[in-house]
Amino acid sequence: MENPSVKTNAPLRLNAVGLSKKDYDGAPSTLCKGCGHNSIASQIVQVAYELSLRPHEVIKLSGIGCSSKSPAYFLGMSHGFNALHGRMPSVATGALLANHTLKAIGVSGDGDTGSIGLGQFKHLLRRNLRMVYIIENNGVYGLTKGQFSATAEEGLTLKYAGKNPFPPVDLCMEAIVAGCGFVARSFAGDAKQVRELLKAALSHRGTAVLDIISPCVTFNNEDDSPKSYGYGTQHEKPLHELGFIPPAEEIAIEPLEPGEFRLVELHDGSHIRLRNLGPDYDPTDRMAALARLQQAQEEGEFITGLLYYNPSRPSLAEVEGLRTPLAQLPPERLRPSREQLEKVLQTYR
Amino acid sequence: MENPSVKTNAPLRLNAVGLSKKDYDGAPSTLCKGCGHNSIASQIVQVAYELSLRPHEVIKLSGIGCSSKSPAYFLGMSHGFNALHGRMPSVATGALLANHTLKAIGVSGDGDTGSIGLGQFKHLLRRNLRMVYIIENNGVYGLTKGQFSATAEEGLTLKYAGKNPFPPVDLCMEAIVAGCGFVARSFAGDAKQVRELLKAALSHRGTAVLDIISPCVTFNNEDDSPKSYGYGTQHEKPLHELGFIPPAEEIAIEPLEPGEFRLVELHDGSHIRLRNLGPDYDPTDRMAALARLQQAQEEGEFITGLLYYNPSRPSLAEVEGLRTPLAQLPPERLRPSREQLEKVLQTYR
Amino acid sequence: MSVLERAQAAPLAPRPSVVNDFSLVVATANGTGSQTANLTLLRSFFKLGLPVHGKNIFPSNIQGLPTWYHIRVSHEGYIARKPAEILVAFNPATAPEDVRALPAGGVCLYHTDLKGLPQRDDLTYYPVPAAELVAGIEVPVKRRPYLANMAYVGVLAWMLGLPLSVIEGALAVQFDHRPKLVEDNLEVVRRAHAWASEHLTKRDPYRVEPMNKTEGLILMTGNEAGALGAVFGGVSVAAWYPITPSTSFMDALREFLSKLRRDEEGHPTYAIVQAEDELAAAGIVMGAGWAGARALTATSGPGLSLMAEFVSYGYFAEIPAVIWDIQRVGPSTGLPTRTSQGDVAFAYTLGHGDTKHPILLPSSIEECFEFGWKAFDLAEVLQTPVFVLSDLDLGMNNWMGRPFAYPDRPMQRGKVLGAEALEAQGGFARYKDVDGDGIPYRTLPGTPHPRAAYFTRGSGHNEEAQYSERAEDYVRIMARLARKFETARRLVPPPAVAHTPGARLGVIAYGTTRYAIEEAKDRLAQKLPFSFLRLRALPIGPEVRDFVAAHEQVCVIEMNRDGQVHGILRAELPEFAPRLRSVAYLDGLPLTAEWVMARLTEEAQRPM
Amino acid sequence: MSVLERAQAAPLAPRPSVVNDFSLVVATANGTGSQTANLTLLRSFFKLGLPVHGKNIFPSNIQGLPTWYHIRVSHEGYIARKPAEILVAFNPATAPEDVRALPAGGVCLYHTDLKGLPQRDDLTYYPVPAAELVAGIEVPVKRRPYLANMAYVGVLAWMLGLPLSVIEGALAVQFDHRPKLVEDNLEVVRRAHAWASEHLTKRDPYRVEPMNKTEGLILMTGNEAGALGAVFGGVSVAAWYPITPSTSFMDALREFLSKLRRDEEGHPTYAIVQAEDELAAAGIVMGAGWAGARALTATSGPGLSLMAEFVSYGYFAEIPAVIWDIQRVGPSTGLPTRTSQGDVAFAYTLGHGDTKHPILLPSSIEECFEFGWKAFDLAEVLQTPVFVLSDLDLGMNNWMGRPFAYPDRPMQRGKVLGAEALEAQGGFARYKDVDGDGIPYRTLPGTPHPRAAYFTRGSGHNEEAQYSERAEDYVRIMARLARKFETARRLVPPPAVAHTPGARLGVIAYGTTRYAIEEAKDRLAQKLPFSFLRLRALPIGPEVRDFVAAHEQVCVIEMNRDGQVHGILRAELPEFAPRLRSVAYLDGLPLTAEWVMARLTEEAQRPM
Ligand SMILES: Cc1ncc(C[n+]2csc(CCOP(=O)(O)OP(=O)(O)O)c2C)c(N)n1
Ligand SMILES: Cc1ncc(C[n+]2csc(CCOP(=O)(O)OP(=O)(O)O)c2C)c(N)n1
Ligand code: SF4
Ligand code: SF4
Ligand SMILES: [Mg+2]
Ligand SMILES: [Mg+2]
Repeated sequence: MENPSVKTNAPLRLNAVGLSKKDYDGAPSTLCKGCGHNSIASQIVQVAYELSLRPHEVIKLSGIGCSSKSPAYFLGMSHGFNALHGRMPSVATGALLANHTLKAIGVSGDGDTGSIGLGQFKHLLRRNLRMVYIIENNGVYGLTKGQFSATAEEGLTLKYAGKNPFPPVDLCMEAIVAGCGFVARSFAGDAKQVRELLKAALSHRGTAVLDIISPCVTFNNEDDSPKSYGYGTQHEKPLHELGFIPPAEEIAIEPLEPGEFRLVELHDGSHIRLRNLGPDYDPTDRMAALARLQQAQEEGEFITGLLYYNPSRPSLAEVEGLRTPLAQLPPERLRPSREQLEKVLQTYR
Repeated sequence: MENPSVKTNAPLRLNAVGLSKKDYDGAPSTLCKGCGHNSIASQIVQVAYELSLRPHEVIKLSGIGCSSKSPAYFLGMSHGFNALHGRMPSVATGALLANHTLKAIGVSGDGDTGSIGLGQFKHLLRRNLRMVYIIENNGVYGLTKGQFSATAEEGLTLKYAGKNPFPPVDLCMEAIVAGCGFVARSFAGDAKQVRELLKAALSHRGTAVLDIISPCVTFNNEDDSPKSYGYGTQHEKPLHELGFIPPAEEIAIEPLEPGEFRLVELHDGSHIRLRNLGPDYDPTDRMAALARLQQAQEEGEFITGLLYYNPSRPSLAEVEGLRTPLAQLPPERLRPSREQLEKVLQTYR
Repeated sequence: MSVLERAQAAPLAPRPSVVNDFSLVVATANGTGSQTANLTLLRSFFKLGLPVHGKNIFPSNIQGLPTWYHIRVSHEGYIARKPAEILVAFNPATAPEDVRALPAGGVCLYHTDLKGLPQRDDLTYYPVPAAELVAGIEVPVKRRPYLANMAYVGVLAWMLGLPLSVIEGALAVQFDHRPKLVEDNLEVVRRAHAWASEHLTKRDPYRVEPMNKTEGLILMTGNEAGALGAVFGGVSVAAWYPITPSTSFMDALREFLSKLRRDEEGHPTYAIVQAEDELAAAGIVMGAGWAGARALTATSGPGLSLMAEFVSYGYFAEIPAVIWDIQRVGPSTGLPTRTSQGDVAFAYTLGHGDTKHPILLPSSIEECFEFGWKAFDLAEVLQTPVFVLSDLDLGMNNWMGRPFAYPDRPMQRGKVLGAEALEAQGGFARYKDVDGDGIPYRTLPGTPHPRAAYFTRGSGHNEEAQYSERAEDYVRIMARLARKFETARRLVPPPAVAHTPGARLGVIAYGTTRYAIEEAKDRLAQKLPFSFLRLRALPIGPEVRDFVAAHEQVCVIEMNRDGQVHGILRAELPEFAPRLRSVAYLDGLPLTAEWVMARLTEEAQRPM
Repeated sequence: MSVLERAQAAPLAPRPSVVNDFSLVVATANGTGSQTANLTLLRSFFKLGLPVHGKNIFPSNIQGLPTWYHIRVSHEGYIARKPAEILVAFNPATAPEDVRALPAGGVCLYHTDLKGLPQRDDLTYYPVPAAELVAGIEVPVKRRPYLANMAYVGVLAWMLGLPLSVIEGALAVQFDHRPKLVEDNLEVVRRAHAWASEHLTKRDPYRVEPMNKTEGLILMTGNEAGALGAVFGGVSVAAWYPITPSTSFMDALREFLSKLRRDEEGHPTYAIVQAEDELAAAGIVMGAGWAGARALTATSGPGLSLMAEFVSYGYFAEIPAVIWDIQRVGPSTGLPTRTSQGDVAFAYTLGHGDTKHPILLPSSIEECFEFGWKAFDLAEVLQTPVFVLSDLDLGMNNWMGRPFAYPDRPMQRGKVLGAEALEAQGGFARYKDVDGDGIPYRTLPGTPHPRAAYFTRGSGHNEEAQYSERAEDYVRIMARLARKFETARRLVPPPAVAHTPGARLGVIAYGTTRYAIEEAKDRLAQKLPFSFLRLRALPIGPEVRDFVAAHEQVCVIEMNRDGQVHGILRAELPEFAPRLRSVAYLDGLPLTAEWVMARLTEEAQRPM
């Protein structure tokens, strides 16, 4: 069982739309054992079940990467679109223009969003397309085997990639500056917070960005100790594939209390510093959110929780004035009449 | 004469490298009369002359757009590279890796940088390539005739483009968040400030971004009055080209004093609100710069001056540890020896 | 007025009048407002019943560079480009060259402010004192140069015998019947006409007479026609990034949609998005097509390059999409305001890996309209990206045409399974060839059935749309896609064939080269008779093979450097490859009948 | 151990031994560390002097999906893929299918934990109790499964008679002579060998004997060889975006450069940038090439699509650039870890408008190295983007090869004018054909001369590099570019031709299909003799025409669906189009000699 945090649910209890939790499962994951992305997929399943989402009203979208494979691993009864690397935002835009009544859950990676896809990401936010946009952020390119992504910490040293000389792109800051009205950060292992944020995100009016730290058990690994996977491969000539990936468990932590600080140990023995936003944090102040992010960056920790919230901007579908989903218009509403053609042509004589 | 602000210079006085101001001219501009971009080109010529730049040590780069045509209109004795739409940053990166001792002046537009080129722009700043990056910002796509660019004000109504429903991308905010260490805003008509900022930018260690408001006399035109160009075209069927563009002068204003606020009238009678950053503004505080920009946005005005300055980050060439320009390495330093090949092959036996 | 006097002194042999048959060019700088005057002229000839066509040869900037507006009037109905016989010289920068380019016997109307115009004995010169003629009109000073263009309209009207009432009618259309604007402009025309009648003596042979050859016809640009066709094809999502010469396609689309596609309460039943670039535009179209809306984008060469990755996706994941490429001159930024057929081969197999795409090749506004709606049927029936390759000449210029035929069949939405069908058949396999035509079934997101969902991906998949790296699965999917392309071969519009009995020479072409070829065909009817097959789509069907088989030599005429369709035909018709000759040329200007005649004559003389 | 017992009971006719001639596949899941064991095996055979080659058929994920490592040992030197005769079944997910795929007489070594293995009477089964064999070794528990792979190495050593000393040598190379790692691994091998000797009885015919066929040879991947070639070609700027299977090219490049290209003080004389995407990678290469550095990028299909716009720019603005495309299976994301030759046609004319690019087609590590440096000479001499199209099979697998020949000529930097030359000739025209070969002169930024500068653009320009929309200027530039491509035709590496006297059949191919074809050629020498022309580059030269002319039928064999090069050859050799047959197939796996033989035999029987 991959999802320790959801073990407690009796699998066959039915929700309000008559579905069991199993009905929200996807195909078996082909990600590494212990990958943070799997934890997130589990929480999506759990939340969809708890919220009694109708699977056919949901679409799942992604780019390319380990993270972007995830949509295959949840909500098997929802349509899915595994797009091109970095281009999920545009595909989502098209899909939701065609049918703006669908609930869209997008899953991307830090490479997918922060490198090749940064432009589309920013413009998606500018248009405020109504969707949940999850970034499974591990600071590396998992699928292409361990290069730094644009969110990697400056100065971080990884075995494959060497030392990262560039400052990280903070995708929460980017989202806030781009005008996003729902920006949150969490940690894949904090199942409870991930679920709470997912639920809130699903009811947001526009794009809701969840930047979820999701450790890559395989590559985000700076430890040279024998207990890291590196032991077997570091001294070998480059191989096609990572020689050996020791089995690992997904990291699960006790939920952080509001305001709590915690040092969480990752698979390789390194630590990540998490701080839950305090109860007195005001997520409606854009500048304060940016300042808080900068402070956290300076202090080398990640703040988790809802960083910025502002539901005032209309979504793209609202701006476009859409009513009946365009994909459901009957032929007679799609093709104007013979008379209308005549009338138009009249003005060209 | 297109450049009213430089009329006072005796054309044949020679500078420290023995060149007259004319030696820094480019080809005659093919932009519209009165276009703000022409004013900026003039100031580049002036500054290059005043700083006694050696033209062969300068390269000019651009993307595609009216703005991006500018490099043809200044510094005719410098190599120029008019790249693809939105892709000047990558070309500049390559050119300056090949020869990091060149001084690079890049000219882009708001569409070129803020729409198609946003990703490259952000990643350029992340790498901190040493160059001056000028955005000739008019809020529209000039060359393709008047569509809104991503920097257009929300709610702005233009004759061609209708009403803009999306919030503007503030390229200065974007630059600051991306880690840029030199971010300034100015107004094309404020020749003195443009020159001062250009000079400072040329000596910055990394990327220096100048976001210069540069009114498009032809399309940034929301006035329906007969004195606007719209008179002749608004009621016509769409044509290939803009029917008629009345001759106009480039806007030139008296330089704003530190802290001064000014309402400047544009060609069509609309106004732009400029505020020069006060003498007590501290450009080294990143968050304060963001807050100041947000405040200006809320107040519907543009603040001009050096918004953010932080020379601490090394440039890309420094990070890469470059010494002799790579393009100037002699063959014997490019091709390792026969013995070195032998030695490498030895390890593959 | 020294020019005038000298020109008057030139000895010109008296010539018979030339009625309704001339080509005229107005040379100005852009941004001077001459387009209004030019379109007024075009429309006047049209209203007079003369077959006419206008081409704008304009620069890639906004103000101040040379622009030439070509008008061809031909009682025989020929509308291909023809070098000008009558010149309106209003641009000092090009006037010398423009005058030199006139043929003997030509006419030059010139702005009296022009200095140093070349003097030729074999031309007729008429001055146009434009500035003086607008001097008294009540408009702001700044707008005078704009109105001044109407002065040449007036002088031309005098010269050609074009009735002022016709011009008035044209101006009314041009200015959407706004009295003040019509009046201001007409006033200048009148003054110019009066001035010319008084001061000038007609010494040239050209004149117009009413005909009835445009009755019932319309005058429209190809981009407008294509956009209108798309509207009648039910387009619901459009995404694009501005690029010349596709921009006016989207402008027209927006305009038509806003009029024709609103619900009872006035809400739009469509969405148009100006994307941040062409990659995003392509992605939006893919997403929308996948979700069941008819979606299109319009672009030109550079945008096409940027869409390559998504098109490869659309091919493999089988997503309907319509992509208009209004071709301009490449490579790269090239000549953005000049016409070409330079993207055909690139579009045909756009994207990495083995890909093939149907391409529609309109040659007229009628076909722009027709392909405008048919492209959606094809895309949805075939579940694949479909290209429409127009060009700048067709897209941005005004062409005569018959009023468009209303679509003659209901929309074909292809194999889409709804909840009932799924219930009945107990599910479906997204990528399975159930019917043997290579076309699988799909469902739309939102379909209320537990077995409706499937997973779309650009990576390897089996017939059940599951991820697969198995060689057999890949081969099966790819073989089916190849089969689907054979189905496309049968579904795309067949070529238009004009067989000339006994002709040994055949010509194959597509798009707007047809006009020069059709004119050449008539003119060569005796000397070098040839048959003409006009491709209206790729892939080719059996008609093309038959045509090639029936002729000893077949010249493929196209407006690109490398003979792109010629290359495709050679590869697809290997048994006839030796007889397929490439007659390709691209300089950014539409072909002339003269060029076609010369080149065909040359080819016919070359040994087989 | 029920499997074992039952297998032992099977009646297997005694067979003569098969020495140094077998194919072996190790089936595991990825992420289990089997690659070390597999490479150790490969290297052991190599060190024993046997012609050998290994192919990894791996999945597009990181952990847990099926991986097959194929090793072919052939005393005759054949290294094409051949279906496995010996299977090491270590992956429960695929074991049933893997076993079923074995030919009669095959051998199956299986992990003793496997359940439900199919029982076949015609196979020999040997168990490998991997878990037990590592039980006592002193390593962390988590690493046991990793070491366990060495168990099958030990059992195979026993079975084949592979000396342990040879394995020790291979392990030393594999682990860069780290004693502890070598020892840990060797210990498992030893134990497994001892266990097998004690418990198993050899009943299969396969064994190895030392030879001297690999003496002096090296073993390297194509990506390493290409990267090394680039280093000896003087590469100074490299930019890329990670994508399988090109990533290991850049990894190797970084490694080689950091060793071979530092100045006296240890500073790098090169720069490598991981770009944000392939558009940026292409832009960086263009900028660097323009500024005078030898620059390259490496990518695969999706990246190639994204580079289309820049490549069109590079063609038109004439900028040297080297682009390696390590081909994987498209369209779209396709099968990212499978091999193909599916991008050739796309690359050949990549970009909108009329474009053509030289393409080098390496087939071996020697050619990867050679083209690695030659590509730069070509790119700078021709001032244009040059492609090297390798593939996943060549790029990521280890191949035997002769030690690379040091470049046999000084670097050719092309027509670059320095300050002195400019002074002497008083300037230059950037885009003028001075020498008649279509190649103009250029200057580099930073050249200290007032007339050095010129303006580079993708828009229309004249010979002086000034902006121009004039038809004549455009035609002149484009005609010169076409001429330049004819020069390229003469400069690219000529094909390798093996004429078989009297053969009526000719085969044309390129890249890694050569191995299956060469094997097929030998085997068909009597039944269906054929000549073989291996293209090493596009465009083709006169040798190809001569070859086609000399054979009645010519089959173009390639690993794609649509016969891409076949299409190019038909279009370029129209007079011979009818005799050019396409023999194309792509399923992601390298071709086998059997397939080639079957297909050629089939084609030879089809009427012309
Ligand atoms: C156009 C293109 N370029 C490159 C790739 C190769 N590629 C696949 S996934 C990936 C990076 C994924 O990183 P990230 O988004 O962080 O996802 P992760 O695997 O870390 O979850 C890359 C570069 C691709 N598929 N397409
Ligand atoms: C790939 C591509 N798409 C579209 C275009 C068309 N295009 C040329 S300039 C331009 C916009 C320019 O706007 P901006 O950068 O703001 O410059 P301005 O003209 O306003 O100075 C566009 C869309 C192009 N050249 N290339
Ligand atoms: S490589 Fe990293 S990101 Fe990819 S599946 Fe494995 S643990 Fe997850
Ligand atoms: S259109 Fe606008 S931006 Fe372009 S040149 Fe004219 S004034 Fe300048
Ligand atoms: Mg990642
Ligand atoms: Mg602009």
